[in-house]
Amino acid sequence: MSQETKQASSNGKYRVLGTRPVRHDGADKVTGKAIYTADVKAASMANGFVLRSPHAHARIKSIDTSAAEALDGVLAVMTAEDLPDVTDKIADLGEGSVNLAHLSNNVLAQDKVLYRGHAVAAVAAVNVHIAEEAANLIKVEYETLPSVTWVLDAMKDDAPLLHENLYTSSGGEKADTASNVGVHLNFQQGDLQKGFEEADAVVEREFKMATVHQGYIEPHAVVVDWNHDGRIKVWASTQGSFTCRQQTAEVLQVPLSHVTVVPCEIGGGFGGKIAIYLEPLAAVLSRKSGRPVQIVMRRNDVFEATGPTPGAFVRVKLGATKDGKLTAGEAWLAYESGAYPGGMLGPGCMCVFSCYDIPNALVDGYEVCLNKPHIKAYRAPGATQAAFATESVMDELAEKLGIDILEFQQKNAAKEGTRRVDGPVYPKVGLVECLDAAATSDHWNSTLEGPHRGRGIASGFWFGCGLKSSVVASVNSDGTINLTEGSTDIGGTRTSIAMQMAEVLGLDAQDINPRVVDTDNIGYTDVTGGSRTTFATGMAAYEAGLDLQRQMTERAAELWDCNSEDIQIESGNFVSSSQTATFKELATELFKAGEPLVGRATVAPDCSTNGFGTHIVDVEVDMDTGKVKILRYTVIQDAGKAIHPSYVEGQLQGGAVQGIGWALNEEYFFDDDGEMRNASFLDYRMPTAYDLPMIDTIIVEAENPDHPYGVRGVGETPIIPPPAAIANAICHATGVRMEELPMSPPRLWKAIQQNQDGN
Amino acid sequence: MGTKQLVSTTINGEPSQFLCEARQSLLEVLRNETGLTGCKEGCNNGNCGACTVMLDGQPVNSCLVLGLEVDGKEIQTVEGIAQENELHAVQQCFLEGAALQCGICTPGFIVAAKALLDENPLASEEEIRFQLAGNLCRCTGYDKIIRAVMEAGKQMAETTTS
Amino acid sequence: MAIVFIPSQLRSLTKGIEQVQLDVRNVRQVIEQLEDRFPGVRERLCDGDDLSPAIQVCVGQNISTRGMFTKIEADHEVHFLPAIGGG
Amino acid sequence: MKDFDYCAPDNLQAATALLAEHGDRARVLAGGTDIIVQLREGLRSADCVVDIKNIPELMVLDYSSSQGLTLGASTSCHRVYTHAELPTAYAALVDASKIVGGWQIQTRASVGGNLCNSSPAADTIPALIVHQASCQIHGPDGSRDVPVADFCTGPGQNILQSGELLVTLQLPAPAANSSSAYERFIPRNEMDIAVAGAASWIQLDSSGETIEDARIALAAVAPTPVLATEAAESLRGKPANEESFAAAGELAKNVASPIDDMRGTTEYRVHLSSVLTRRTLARALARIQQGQG
Repeated sequence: MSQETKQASSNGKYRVLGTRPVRHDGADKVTGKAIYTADVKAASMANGFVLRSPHAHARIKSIDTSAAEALDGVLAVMTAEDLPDVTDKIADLGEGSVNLAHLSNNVLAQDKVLYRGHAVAAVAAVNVHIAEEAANLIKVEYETLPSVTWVLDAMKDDAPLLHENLYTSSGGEKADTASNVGVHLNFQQGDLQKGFEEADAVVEREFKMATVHQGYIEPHAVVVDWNHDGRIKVWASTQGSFTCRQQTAEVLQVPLSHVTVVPCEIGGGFGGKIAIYLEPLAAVLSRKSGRPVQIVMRRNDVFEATGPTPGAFVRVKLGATKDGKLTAGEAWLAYESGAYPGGMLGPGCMCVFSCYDIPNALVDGYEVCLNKPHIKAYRAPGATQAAFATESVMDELAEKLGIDILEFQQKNAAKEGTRRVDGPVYPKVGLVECLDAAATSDHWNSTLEGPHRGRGIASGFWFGCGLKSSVVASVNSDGTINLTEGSTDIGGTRTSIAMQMAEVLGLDAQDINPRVVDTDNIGYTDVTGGSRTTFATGMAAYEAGLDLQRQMTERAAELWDCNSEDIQIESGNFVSSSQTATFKELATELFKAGEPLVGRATVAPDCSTNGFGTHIVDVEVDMDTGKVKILRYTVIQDAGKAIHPSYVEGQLQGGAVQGIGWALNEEYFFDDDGEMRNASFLDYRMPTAYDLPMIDTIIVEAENPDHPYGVRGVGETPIIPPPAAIANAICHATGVRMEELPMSPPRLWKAIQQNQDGN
Repeated sequence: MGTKQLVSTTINGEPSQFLCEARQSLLEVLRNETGLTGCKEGCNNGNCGACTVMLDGQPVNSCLVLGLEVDGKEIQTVEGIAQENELHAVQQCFLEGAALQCGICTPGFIVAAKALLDENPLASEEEIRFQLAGNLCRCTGYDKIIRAVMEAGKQMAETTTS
Repeated sequence: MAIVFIPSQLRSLTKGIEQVQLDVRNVRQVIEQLEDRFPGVRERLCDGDDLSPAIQVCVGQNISTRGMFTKIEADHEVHFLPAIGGG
Repeated sequence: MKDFDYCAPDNLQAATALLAEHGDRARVLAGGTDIIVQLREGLRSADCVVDIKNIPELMVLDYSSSQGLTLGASTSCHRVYTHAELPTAYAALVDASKIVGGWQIQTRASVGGNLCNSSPAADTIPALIVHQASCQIHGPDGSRDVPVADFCTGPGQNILQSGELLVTLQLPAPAANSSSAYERFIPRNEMDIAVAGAASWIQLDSSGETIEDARIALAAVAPTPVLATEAAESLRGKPANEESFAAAGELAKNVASPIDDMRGTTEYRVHLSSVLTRRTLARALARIQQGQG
């Protein structure tokens, strides 16, 4: 087994932060008691099934549901006609926004289906088998249309047009002819021509990346009860109960206060469980049948109709002087957005050069509709594709200049004061610290021997956001606390949030009882996404702790007959000249002496948490088959402050392994008719335990000035460097520089053959 | 509608009877007829292991077993692994080792890992990775799962030898 | 005075000017003053009375969630960036 | 999925009677790891599913070094690879049984079921072929024996007639100085369908230096598993070394006529058939030399 995991900084100044308590919801999850949405059972609950398009692009000429309605056991059947007609309204979902007409259309196709798997009708029956039988009795007449599934093809003038009314927006200026290109972005900095003239070496390459899926193990699921008083209760598998509530209400055109979303335990999301798919269907079926309706997506439908994240084409050109200073960078990106406009091009363009100080730069980006599911976020959405290109070119440029790649990165690393090509200047960030930690790591300093083995390194950046969070802390008579919050817990955030409240109040993590509650029982809270939950909801928990201390100080002053100014808080204890009490002691006293104590806080921090990471990987390539073995892997990342190191490590390891899957095997494989041929876990090929070594982690702690404990978001950055790090390692093992993801065995073997023929 | 037949079986040591149609999988009847929702549906075609249960002492994907097949057989699910007031070593090590994030794959891993360690508590990292390849996890990258299983095996070996 | 950076795709409206110094207290005033000097800017950046959902504003070093109401201090930089959806 | 009748007869006659009665509307359920998925996904349909795991003959696993192996058609892969003697007696079959799906699949999936599913990519079929296994088939008109090599007729198709049931597989006793190996290529290390597969069996002469006899069979490079006869014959009398194995690998390509699909290109699969042939021959030799022959 490989080396034990390390944590860079000491933990001296905290009692609770940096320790590794057992998560509050842990026992439920190892005994099978935790309730996920598919586990919800409501009285007389019916089961739904969704009929989906067998075509990638077609006009719906007619839908005949009569045979389905006639089947014994069927309770309700619906088509798009049962959904209200929503205007071209944009709904702000906190993290990102969505065009409601597109959202409604994606939930259930109206006149056209835009991808294979696009929902066209839904059935509720007494059990799921009858619902499926009934759905198969629905007759849909299609007029098939030509389809397109590769981004560069979809940009051509003669490409099949998905939306007759889509006009390219260039910085808000609309094009005058319709096309599949929804957005054109452009960033410029300095003087590009001058920059390349100053360069002693220039490298330019083009890269292709396949569409990939988030791959959460829990299929999308929902239970909806449309009550007879018009109130709608939704049990959902969602990253954000409030955004789920808003989308559901907007698509159904009902008031927000009529919809309650109960966030169940959620079996993974990674960005793919922010948009709604099934909620309005189950709702309408519930209204029509008068029963609660549960719908659980089939796995192949999860692949064919949800997610994925963009396939892309990226060209990157970098120039540097012989002493290793980058002088210019140029990038051209084309990202697919799937069936509808609105994808991940923005962050792709903002991240393509975000790790480096590049004085002269030009970034041009295009976002393109084609016949695939509408693109969704996937862990640092858009950044991985961009980094694959840039970090590959960086490695090649370092080779060309004869400079060590790590030294080359260190020379040009973004730091406080560096201006990104999209404009903003970085505050204190931790890339330099990550690179220094890499330089001194056991891994980087170990020797790698043996034939066809190579080592690669790459870095990545993700913004991490703040957004809105609310928490309420009710103090019990024994001084323990019930902490209610709105952030769905996908990976241990109940605990990382509770620990921040425990720290400020001088309590233990187990003294706090964190509960994720429904949208009727807590203030607005944005999605568990954008690497924000431990940062922002944790900040709210800290603030709620301060709120309690303020209230208790006032009350203690009465109790102790002194001025509240004379009471100091020292490591959670309340101290006056004559008295000292711990939080628990004082809370117990105050419970006897009057009003119950309830603390609250809402936050909306305006900042990015700026997460940088650097990955090192050793590979061995089977030259006969093109198969890559990961021999050793180390993730180095700036966490600002690791609240619960085990779960920080878990984020780094999990993200890295998703990146490894993306690099080596994962891809949407389409046939000529736009049908996905590998819509199963068997053929989509996510990594299994047997494909991997241990994933070492080094947590760097360059404190975030915008958080009381210095926390940075960590969830997303770890998926960014792996494809480039692995590509660089493969190049050093074989001499072949891969320009396409995934670097699957047939593809790598072919490239090795061509390279050998070339020599 | 399909006709239902009575199935008599033993689940987690207790005699249990349920009615089911021929087309219903063991996964479906465990979840819908007996209320044991600990086994999860991840793919419903045998590729993810989230629905792993023990059938007559062998791990199976319950989505690939018909409910009617288990008449007269013994089933153990994740709900039957903990003792009255004590978690099994595998469960405890998963908690202490932070070997779960979203937790949807955890029941399948717990059942498969226990089965593996009951046969071979001191299995090597390589053996554990091979034996658990039928259980997919998308959150953890497996590192902490493998460490937790190895630690649990160590503890199980100690308690059996002492 | 705050330094407002003109997005490259709007520089056709500013005759190539890349940044302007404005005496402003919030983003709404930025939009108003830009529109006065460079007619057409508002339409490109805004959707009705709000910033366009495709746009987020960065003031100083912080991406803001407060849109038009975002406060601006002297010497702050103001950037208009594409909106982001995260995972 | 549509509902169906489920029957679990406890004797051959009852089973074949049911199969005859329902004809192609009947489906046999052994481990269920293929048929349940196919029924659920609408790739096959049935009015009657006949569970054959209660029939004693189909659950036997009877081995003796003199008589060879009698393997009931429903015996699980797990029972095969956990058997004390089979790993040395029938190494290729054990190699293959170990990698049919994951552990949870192997406890249910049977070698007979893998054969009757008749996928071109089936892992156990090339192994059965190089072990010269034969099928004992029971039907309305009595029993017949057919070599496994002649069993499959196309993707998902085989020689079983309506009402017929595969009862046992008979593997002849292992010959002296011989061993075998099966390897497949998959992009992952487990849980995958073979892009290509090869089973090799070799027997050395008394000197232990020269190849006396060899058999090679390939998976996933043709509509059915195929014998690479030319490649195998080329080894007779040759020294047992990498050079001979590489030459045989090249000849093995001649029987490969694979399709292009998401699992691999034609060119790649043809190439893999030589690589896997070479590697399995080398592994079989190593096993003989380690006294596992």
